[in-house]
Amino acid sequence: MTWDPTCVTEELVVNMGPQHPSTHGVLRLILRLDGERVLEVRPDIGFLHSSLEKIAERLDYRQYLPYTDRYDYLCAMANELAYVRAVESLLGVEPTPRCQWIRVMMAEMNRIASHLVYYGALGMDTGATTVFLYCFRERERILQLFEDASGQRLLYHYFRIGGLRNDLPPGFCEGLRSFLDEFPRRVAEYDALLTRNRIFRSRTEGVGYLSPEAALSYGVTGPTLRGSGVSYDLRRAAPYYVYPELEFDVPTRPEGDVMARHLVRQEEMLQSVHLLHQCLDRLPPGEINVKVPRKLKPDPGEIYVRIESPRGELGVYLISDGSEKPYRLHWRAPSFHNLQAYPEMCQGAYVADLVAILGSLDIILGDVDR
Amino acid sequence: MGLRELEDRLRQLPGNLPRAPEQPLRRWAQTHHEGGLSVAFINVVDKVLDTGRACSTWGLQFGLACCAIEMMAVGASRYDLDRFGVFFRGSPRQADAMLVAGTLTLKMADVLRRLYDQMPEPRYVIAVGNCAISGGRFYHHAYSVVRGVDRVVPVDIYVPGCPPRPESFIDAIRKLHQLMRRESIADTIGHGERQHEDFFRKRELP
Amino acid sequence: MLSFIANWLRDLLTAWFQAWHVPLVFVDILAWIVGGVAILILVMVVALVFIYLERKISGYIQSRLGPERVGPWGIFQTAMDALKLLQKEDIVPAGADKILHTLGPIAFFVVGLLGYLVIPWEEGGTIARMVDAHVGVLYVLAFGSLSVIGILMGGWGSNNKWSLLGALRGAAQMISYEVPMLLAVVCVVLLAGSLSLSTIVDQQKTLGLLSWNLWRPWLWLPVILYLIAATAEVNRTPFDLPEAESELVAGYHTEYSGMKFAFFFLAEYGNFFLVGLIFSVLFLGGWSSPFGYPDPLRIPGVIWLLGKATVTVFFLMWVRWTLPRLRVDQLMSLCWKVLLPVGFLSLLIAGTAALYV
Amino acid sequence: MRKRYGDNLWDLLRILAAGAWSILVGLYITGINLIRPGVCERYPRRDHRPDYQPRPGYRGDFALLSDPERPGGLRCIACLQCQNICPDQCIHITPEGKGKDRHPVQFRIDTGLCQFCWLCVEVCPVAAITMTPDYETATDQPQKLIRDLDTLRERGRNIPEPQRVEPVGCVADGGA
Repeated sequence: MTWDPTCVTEELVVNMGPQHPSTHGVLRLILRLDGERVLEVRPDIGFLHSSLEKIAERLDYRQYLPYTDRYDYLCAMANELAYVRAVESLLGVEPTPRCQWIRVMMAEMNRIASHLVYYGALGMDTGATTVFLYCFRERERILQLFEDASGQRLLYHYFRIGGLRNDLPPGFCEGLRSFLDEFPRRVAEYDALLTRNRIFRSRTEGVGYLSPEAALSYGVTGPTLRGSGVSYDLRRAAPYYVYPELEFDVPTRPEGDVMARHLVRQEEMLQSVHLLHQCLDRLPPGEINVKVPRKLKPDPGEIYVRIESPRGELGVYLISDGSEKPYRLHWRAPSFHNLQAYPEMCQGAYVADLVAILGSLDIILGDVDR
Repeated sequence: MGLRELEDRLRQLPGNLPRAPEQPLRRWAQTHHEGGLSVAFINVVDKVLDTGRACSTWGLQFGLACCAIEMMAVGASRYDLDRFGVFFRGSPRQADAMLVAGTLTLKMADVLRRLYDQMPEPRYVIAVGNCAISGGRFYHHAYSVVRGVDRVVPVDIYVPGCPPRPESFIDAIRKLHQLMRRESIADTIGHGERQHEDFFRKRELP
Repeated sequence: MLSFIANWLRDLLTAWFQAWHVPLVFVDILAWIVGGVAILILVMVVALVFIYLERKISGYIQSRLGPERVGPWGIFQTAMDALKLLQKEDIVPAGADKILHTLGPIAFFVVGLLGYLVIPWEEGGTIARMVDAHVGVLYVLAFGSLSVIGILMGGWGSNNKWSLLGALRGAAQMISYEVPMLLAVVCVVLLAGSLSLSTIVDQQKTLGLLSWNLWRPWLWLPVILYLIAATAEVNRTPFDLPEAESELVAGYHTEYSGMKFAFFFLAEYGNFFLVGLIFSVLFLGGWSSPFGYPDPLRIPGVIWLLGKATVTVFFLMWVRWTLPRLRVDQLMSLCWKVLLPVGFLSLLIAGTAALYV
Repeated sequence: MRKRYGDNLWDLLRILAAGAWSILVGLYITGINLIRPGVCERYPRRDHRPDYQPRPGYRGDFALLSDPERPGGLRCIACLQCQNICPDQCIHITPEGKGKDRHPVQFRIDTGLCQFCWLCVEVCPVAAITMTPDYETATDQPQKLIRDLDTLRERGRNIPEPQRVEPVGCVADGGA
């Protein structure tokens, strides 16, 4: 057979999303493919832009609180925590110790729940469907506890400015303890089923490399940054509430690939279990609510409050003009910044890697688009 | 294009255009065979085909926002939609019911419409959660959210909740099955597009 | 049992045809038609049953329940799925090649059926007996590799980029994995000294369970090789790249709706079961009873064969719901860098064994 | 530079063996889950697992608590606080009467608009409005999602006390 000079190869431009089984919501990726190789990825965002920041300017501080849940719906407690902390700092209110402990507990539980969704979704993206269902099985137990406490399964609206909706219900701590006792065993199971699996390892090791310098310059935070070897965790770097009193590790991996980020998240789940054990052991009695005025009118000023959400540095920038409504509210969205590094990670990847890398970023489109 | 214009445009998409109900099969049966036996035959066929549809409803995986997470939870071990013969397909060509779970923004609206158009008849839409029903919490405040997916596609079942419990999800699917069992093949065959007001007048939940 | 029915039918027909002075050639033709229809029905039923089993087994593995609402334990679920797919609108996308789009699923389905013709259902119970006597193994492999044409037609004809990617992946994968599969089968053929599937079964029937090919150490490599290659041939996880749901929406059948999709779906499970059947023929003693020959339990051979194939299929389903998916380059390097050398090695071992054991 | 597998024979064999072992471990895990009892709740079957019901505090459909001694038979004093705080503006009340006799003649809640945030229940000074753990509310007509006064009254008739989660805390040594 001779080489036919009229036969040329063509680049294929494919539109991945906004409805695609593994874009984790409504992200659109414009791919330029050379066969199975990816030449260029361009994310197109904004399909879930629900004007959450503008809404804050139309509602008063208390009314906006339920909207924070809808912002990054996998870790509603973390969003509430960030917003409530911002408003309380503006008001100059300090929550009671018990309230602080419970808030930390809730945030950590939500971290586990969120990471479980990540874990399952990455399994799903690489083709291991079963892990996804196992993760959701364990996640249901956390959701049940959340439902006991707050009356909702996903979007809790549990925190209030100056306190909480209610104290922990009876049976909550027992339920949590039994979950915590069992959970590490389950993590070991996922570890053996997915992480140690040779196929999964070959799918993830050395794929989607992100150098620490690039990560820092893109403003990547959270487990994605720690997977690149930068030990930066706001619970350690800028501790809030009771985190200084708790002992935990900040898991870091130097490899910077999908597997490193995966292992960081897996280790973080176990660290959260460790933190929750400490919280349960040291939960103080007492009041949960501080008296706040009926009409919230913080003094004019601005504040930036940041916490470590499961996805990274979640910041709230709040300006008050002295009225009942915020003058401006801005979310520093971790997923948005993490997604910026995505095209760089996809250099020379295959189509299949694309999905795995996106899974390892653990983006939430509600967080990206706001 | 301003918000008003865009919304008006969405309202005029073919999903909401009135169209006379066609029943070619039943009309044929009534005119050519003097009713009676052939209508009875159509009724039996209806029963069989309705059972087929109602027992196997494949959903289109169309998660938009928070409700999509609950949708995954319904498919997962504790609730298990597969018990009802529902499982999710990635391609709209193989789906029967589109479960619109989450906030539909203006940017996403024509994608939703296109996906709906890609689904083969007979097709159904379930609006899951208040964002999909009416825009929900964004109805009064947001500038970028479609106030209800029924402005873009005809909706069969509305599931209120923010997000709805997985049980109410399953409840919605069972109600959709009830609707399917009330349908007649004479209603569905020959329709390029169902008109949804007429459609609802024909069959209602008890 | 099968041959009993067949012989009875043949005798009856022969008697009638002789009475009516019809050339006896027509008896054979009629028998072929009956056999073909029987196979068609069998494949349809088997595919439906195995889709149901797959959903049930995956359900239990994932601590769910699987279908349970249609009929007792949901056994009519897949029948209902078929009933529903029958009444769905059949969409041919704009810009699609209409002929290829229609022919794709049909080709895939028909090619899947043809493999069943040479399976020895029980002693002397092969439909295409003459084919099997000469080139049974070759025939199965040849038609197994033809099924890629259906996938390619469907994927190319859909005018969809995901379908195209899926189809090309499928072509590359199925053609590559033919080679290790062939090597694995050739090892068995070397030892049996025959290309006939019936003969291969005959050699494993004497001592029942003990005389299965599975227990011969020099055939262990081919067993593994065959299982891997066959999984890749029927596009199942970890080799389900052509229809990788998380990457290519639904792969080569992204654009298919209604009955055409059902054909793809049915043929996929038909092929899957065929793989189980051939595995049990080659390594598990086919229709022969595991308790010796003749069967002390007097269970018809076809039941044993179906049972053995079901066990194989169950194992492959279990694998499917455990493992993640390979990537394209890994798939290829696994085939050409690992399986191929291992295949030659096993050929060497089997050849040596054939000489000296 | 990372090593690719296949670089040398010994590595290749080791990786193959480890890979095969990891696959066997995976099969073992899915195998034991195959045998383990499932966690499915089989929702419409109420007999199967009675505790599938939502927890008492679940924020489901609305109800207005009744008080036979007041005009209109409701606790509600139509103070419009819930209407004002509702971020979704899904509550519409038409009040009637003055002073102690003030009561709603129309009370509409659009559950197709509400985000079930519980703010209206919290703000109510007489604990008249509440949410029930009622969730089977899917319907085929959006109009049916609007709850009017009669529906709300009917729903609240069976609820004797306002459903508030009791503040029973668990503490480090005592409750936990």
